[in-house]
Amino acid sequence: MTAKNELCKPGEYKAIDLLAVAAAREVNDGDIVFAGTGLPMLAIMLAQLTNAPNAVCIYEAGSIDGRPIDLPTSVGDARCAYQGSISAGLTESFYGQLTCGYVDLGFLGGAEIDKYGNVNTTVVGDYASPSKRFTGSGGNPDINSYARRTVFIMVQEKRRFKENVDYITSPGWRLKKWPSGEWATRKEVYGKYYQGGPEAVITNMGVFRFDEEGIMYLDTVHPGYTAEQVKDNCSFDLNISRVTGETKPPTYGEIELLYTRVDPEGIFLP
Amino acid sequence: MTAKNELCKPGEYKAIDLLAVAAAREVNDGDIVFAGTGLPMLAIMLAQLTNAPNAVCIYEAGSIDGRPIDLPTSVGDARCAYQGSISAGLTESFYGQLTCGYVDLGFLGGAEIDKYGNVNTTVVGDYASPSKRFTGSGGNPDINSYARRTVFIMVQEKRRFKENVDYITSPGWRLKKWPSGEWATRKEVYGKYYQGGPEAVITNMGVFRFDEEGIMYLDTVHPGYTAEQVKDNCSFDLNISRVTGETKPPTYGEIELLYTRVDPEGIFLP
Amino acid sequence: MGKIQTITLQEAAGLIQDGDMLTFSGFTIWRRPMALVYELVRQGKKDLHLFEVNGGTHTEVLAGAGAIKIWESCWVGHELYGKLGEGVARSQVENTIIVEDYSHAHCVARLLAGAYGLPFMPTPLSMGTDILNPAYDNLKKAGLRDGSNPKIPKQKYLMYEEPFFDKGALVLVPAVNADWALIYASQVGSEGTVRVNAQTYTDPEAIKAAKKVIVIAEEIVPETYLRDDPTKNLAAPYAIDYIVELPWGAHPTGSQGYYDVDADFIRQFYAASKSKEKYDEWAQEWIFGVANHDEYLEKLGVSKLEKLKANTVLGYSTRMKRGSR
Amino acid sequence: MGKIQTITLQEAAGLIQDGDMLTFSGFTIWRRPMALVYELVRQGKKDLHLFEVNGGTHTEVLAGAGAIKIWESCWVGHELYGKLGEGVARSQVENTIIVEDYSHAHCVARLLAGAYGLPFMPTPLSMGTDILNPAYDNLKKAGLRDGSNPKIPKQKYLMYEEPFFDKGALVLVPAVNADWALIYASQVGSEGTVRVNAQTYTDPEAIKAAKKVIVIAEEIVPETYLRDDPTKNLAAPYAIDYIVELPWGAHPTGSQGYYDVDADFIRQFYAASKSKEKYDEWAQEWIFGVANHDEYLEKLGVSKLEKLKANTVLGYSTRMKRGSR
Repeated sequence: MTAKNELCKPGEYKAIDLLAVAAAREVNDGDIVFAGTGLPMLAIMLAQLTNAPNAVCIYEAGSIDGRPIDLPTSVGDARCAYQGSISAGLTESFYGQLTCGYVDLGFLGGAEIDKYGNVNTTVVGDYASPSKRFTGSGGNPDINSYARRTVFIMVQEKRRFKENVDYITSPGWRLKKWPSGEWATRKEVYGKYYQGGPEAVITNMGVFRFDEEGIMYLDTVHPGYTAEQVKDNCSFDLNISRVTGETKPPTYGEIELLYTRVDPEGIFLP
Repeated sequence: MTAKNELCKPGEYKAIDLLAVAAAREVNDGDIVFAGTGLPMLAIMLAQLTNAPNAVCIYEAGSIDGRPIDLPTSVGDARCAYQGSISAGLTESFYGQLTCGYVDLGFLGGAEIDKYGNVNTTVVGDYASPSKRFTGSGGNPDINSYARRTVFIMVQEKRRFKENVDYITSPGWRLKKWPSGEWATRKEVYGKYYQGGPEAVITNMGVFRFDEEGIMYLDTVHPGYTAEQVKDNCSFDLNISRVTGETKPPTYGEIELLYTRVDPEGIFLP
Repeated sequence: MGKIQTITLQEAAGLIQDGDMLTFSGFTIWRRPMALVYELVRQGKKDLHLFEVNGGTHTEVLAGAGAIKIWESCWVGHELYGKLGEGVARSQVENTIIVEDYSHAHCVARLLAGAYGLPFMPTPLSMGTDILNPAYDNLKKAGLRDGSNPKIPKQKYLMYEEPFFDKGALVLVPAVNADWALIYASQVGSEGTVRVNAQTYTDPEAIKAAKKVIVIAEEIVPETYLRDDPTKNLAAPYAIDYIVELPWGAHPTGSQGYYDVDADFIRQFYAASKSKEKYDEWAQEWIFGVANHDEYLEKLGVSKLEKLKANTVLGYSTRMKRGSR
Repeated sequence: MGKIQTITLQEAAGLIQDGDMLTFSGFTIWRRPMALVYELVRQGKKDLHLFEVNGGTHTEVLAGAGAIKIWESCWVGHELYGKLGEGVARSQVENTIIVEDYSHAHCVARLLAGAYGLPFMPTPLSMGTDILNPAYDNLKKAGLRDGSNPKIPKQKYLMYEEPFFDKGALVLVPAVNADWALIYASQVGSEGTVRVNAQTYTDPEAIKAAKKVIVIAEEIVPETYLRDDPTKNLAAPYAIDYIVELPWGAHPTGSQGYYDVDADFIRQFYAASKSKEKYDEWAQEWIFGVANHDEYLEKLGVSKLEKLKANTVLGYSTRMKRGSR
């Protein structure tokens, strides 16, 4: 019999499992987390069962500190509100919770990201005549604007890790000062409204963080990959000089929780 | 036996009864009424039992369309919320109902009034060194700003009907344009936010309305008084040229409702 | 405002004029007034101006039908069951609709301002993003910010520095006051009090901000039942203009306490939404091919509806297969 | 924010420092944290800066004790049971406190801005009144709008013309973020979820806007009971810092579902509040003359408390004589 806190060996877990586990580990106990639809939900629920039992979750559609017993598939899902502390609406979640200042951690996804952590979920190509449109911003930029830390969960592909995103949907560490449009640091743009910003990006290949200049670097590489391979899957010149080692694989206990408690129905985990 | 719709004779009702009845008659059926504490509550409840069965009442503390079975003594009273359509708070009543634009009629009291319908409930004397302080504005000026019509219920005294009030707490028909302080009409001050303004003042001696210039005139005189007597109880030169006659006294039915249904406990009606 | 009228679905859709500005209840694929949206397509409405805090399946039904002229929002898709709003995306790429992008919180702020009778709301969110890029103001580019249309503000937003605390610039976004709020609600009292279960989304704000309000209600219930607990209600009777009683009126979107999202139906619609031809086939089958809502429900069938039905304690379906296990 | 601590009334009052800015739950004579206010007087707090959406009996207890330095609000009195705030009025006339007058809606707007993390809220209400007379800005006259105190905005208000719809000027009022919200709530869950019955007044906004929050709870109840219906709760556990469980903690103000306003008690206090000497006698009897809240309740006596107790269905007392009949 294997101990629950023992680490899985290569081949004993899927890429998505590690994605969820690595993301869950970014949650500090007691964090007030504002989570988006999809993998962020999986990660916060796992965190609550492991390293962050006192973390609470706010869902955009108005569920405050819900305690779902069935995995929600959308932040609007009735499942989010089960045993919630407050059930209200979006005015409460954005104004009454987010800009009110309660949120420690934003847990988000994204289609494309640049080295400053700017995320695009709006269009491919020139906005005036795009070649493709994504879903649009949703609450991604809002949560990312005001959480004290933001973690992105993304798929690692060369075309998704770009030198410049076609459209800055969600704010990273270098932004535009509107209406003039000059580039500025996030602190300059947000001034006294500055709360923090992107802290980590978790992909299927590694964990990325941001340096003092707000530039992304590779922190840990997932087992089975090399730093060079990760760099090859970025369009920008990824800094791999600060890699601290290999990402800790999931434990048997974490995998068990993921498949039996968090997503027993196989909604996100195939 | 007297018919319920027969008018009371002098001596068969008190001054406060007529005040309540005359005020109730200002309510149109279907009006959405925002009512202050005290006699306005009595009047709206009577109106709902007589001429305005479909009038609904909003109370400042957050009761929307309550149907009290016991007379509330304050707009914060739990009695206001009984069988309410919505029970919420002040953000709802001021923003979600009043500036949202639902309110037809503001039903208010006041300590002092001038000929333009400006009401003072703040101080006597110079604001910088007042000789007396009243309660302060409360929601009086807010309700009066945005209701399409406002009715004031007041005690008739020479010192209360003034040429100029010491402090404009609640806005009448001639106001100050701040920060400059120049006098202007209510329409100029409110611009596109203009909704209406003071329509009537009901006292223990008569019913007053406002002319095209926003100046108060006597409309009807309560039985037992003359127009001259009312004029003598005003500090300003009251226009009594437009008096249309005597205020209709209460009916036996109205008095019965007042004492048996509206205020059976004798809270406002001794 | 005024006396509430109980009308039919056909009458309700008939009130909407080509070119009107609409907003909706719900959130992505929850509590959308789908039956009314189908009827708008059936009646061939055109040139609609949509303001939505977020879009969803209903948006795509209208987009596919070519009924939308202006779409102001932040998001459109079908959650897990269709990752893009293909109809809106195609129309934007083909330049057949005007898309005006805001952030989700900006949209909430705009609707809240409209609800509160204010010309704007401030927000410090989503600063520094291309959402605020003046070159990307599509209504301005289309020449529609000249003040001639009172529903289109003269500016998309304004950066404003306040003098109270010198905190620096934040965003002011203009109010939205649509001609119509098309609302799906779970319960409406016999006199018109409105209640929904679980999260309220931006339903109260949509009701308050619109000039006229049509509610498609799952059921009409005794008014006193709703008034026994006024803390749980959304809107007073005088906030509503028209009511249509229509069980399953939100299908295929979900209605907490009544039924869950019909994932398969939305997946199929999503697949169809990827081309004009397939959309038309789909619409032929599910919109034009059924005479009315009753026929639509018959076509769905009892066994499907029973699977979607919510567990009365949990508020969502426990009989529906959701994942791969 | 952070882990909630359950503390005593004495400890709670001990957290408040002279000069701190306070705001309160409740409305005039309903749901005020009276026991805590008494304890503040017992501990001799001074120079308090009060921001109140509206004042009431608790304000007058503090005013009579000379504990208030700045009072920003719109109203003070005891409703039917005492028509003026005599203590505040006397202090203003004698120029021993600084009064800053706003309208009721302005106060709500200021607290809402504070709650929402905004520097200001717009409102079109109470324009043209002397509330906006720049000569009547008492904090400015006292030299306190120089920006040195972050809790005092540099301007009392601003008339602002927006560029979106050209609707003309409306009022912007600055946010309030007090050091402390002193809240009386009917129920607090074992993990900290807060619920009140009936109207919420501005309790949620007061909680959100303050830097730290102390809740005096009528009773602590199982957390799951409150979470069975999250639509009825006011605040999540992380919004609260300290809890004191204290039955009858709002007396003589009323608490819906628990007890009604003690009209006689307030009438007597109101009579006493008309002079410094009488106030001191009253305080000697009811504040300094009782060692703690238990002694205060004993002094009130069972028969009084039983009369005030709310009917459990109606939420207010049906045994109390309210009028002359």
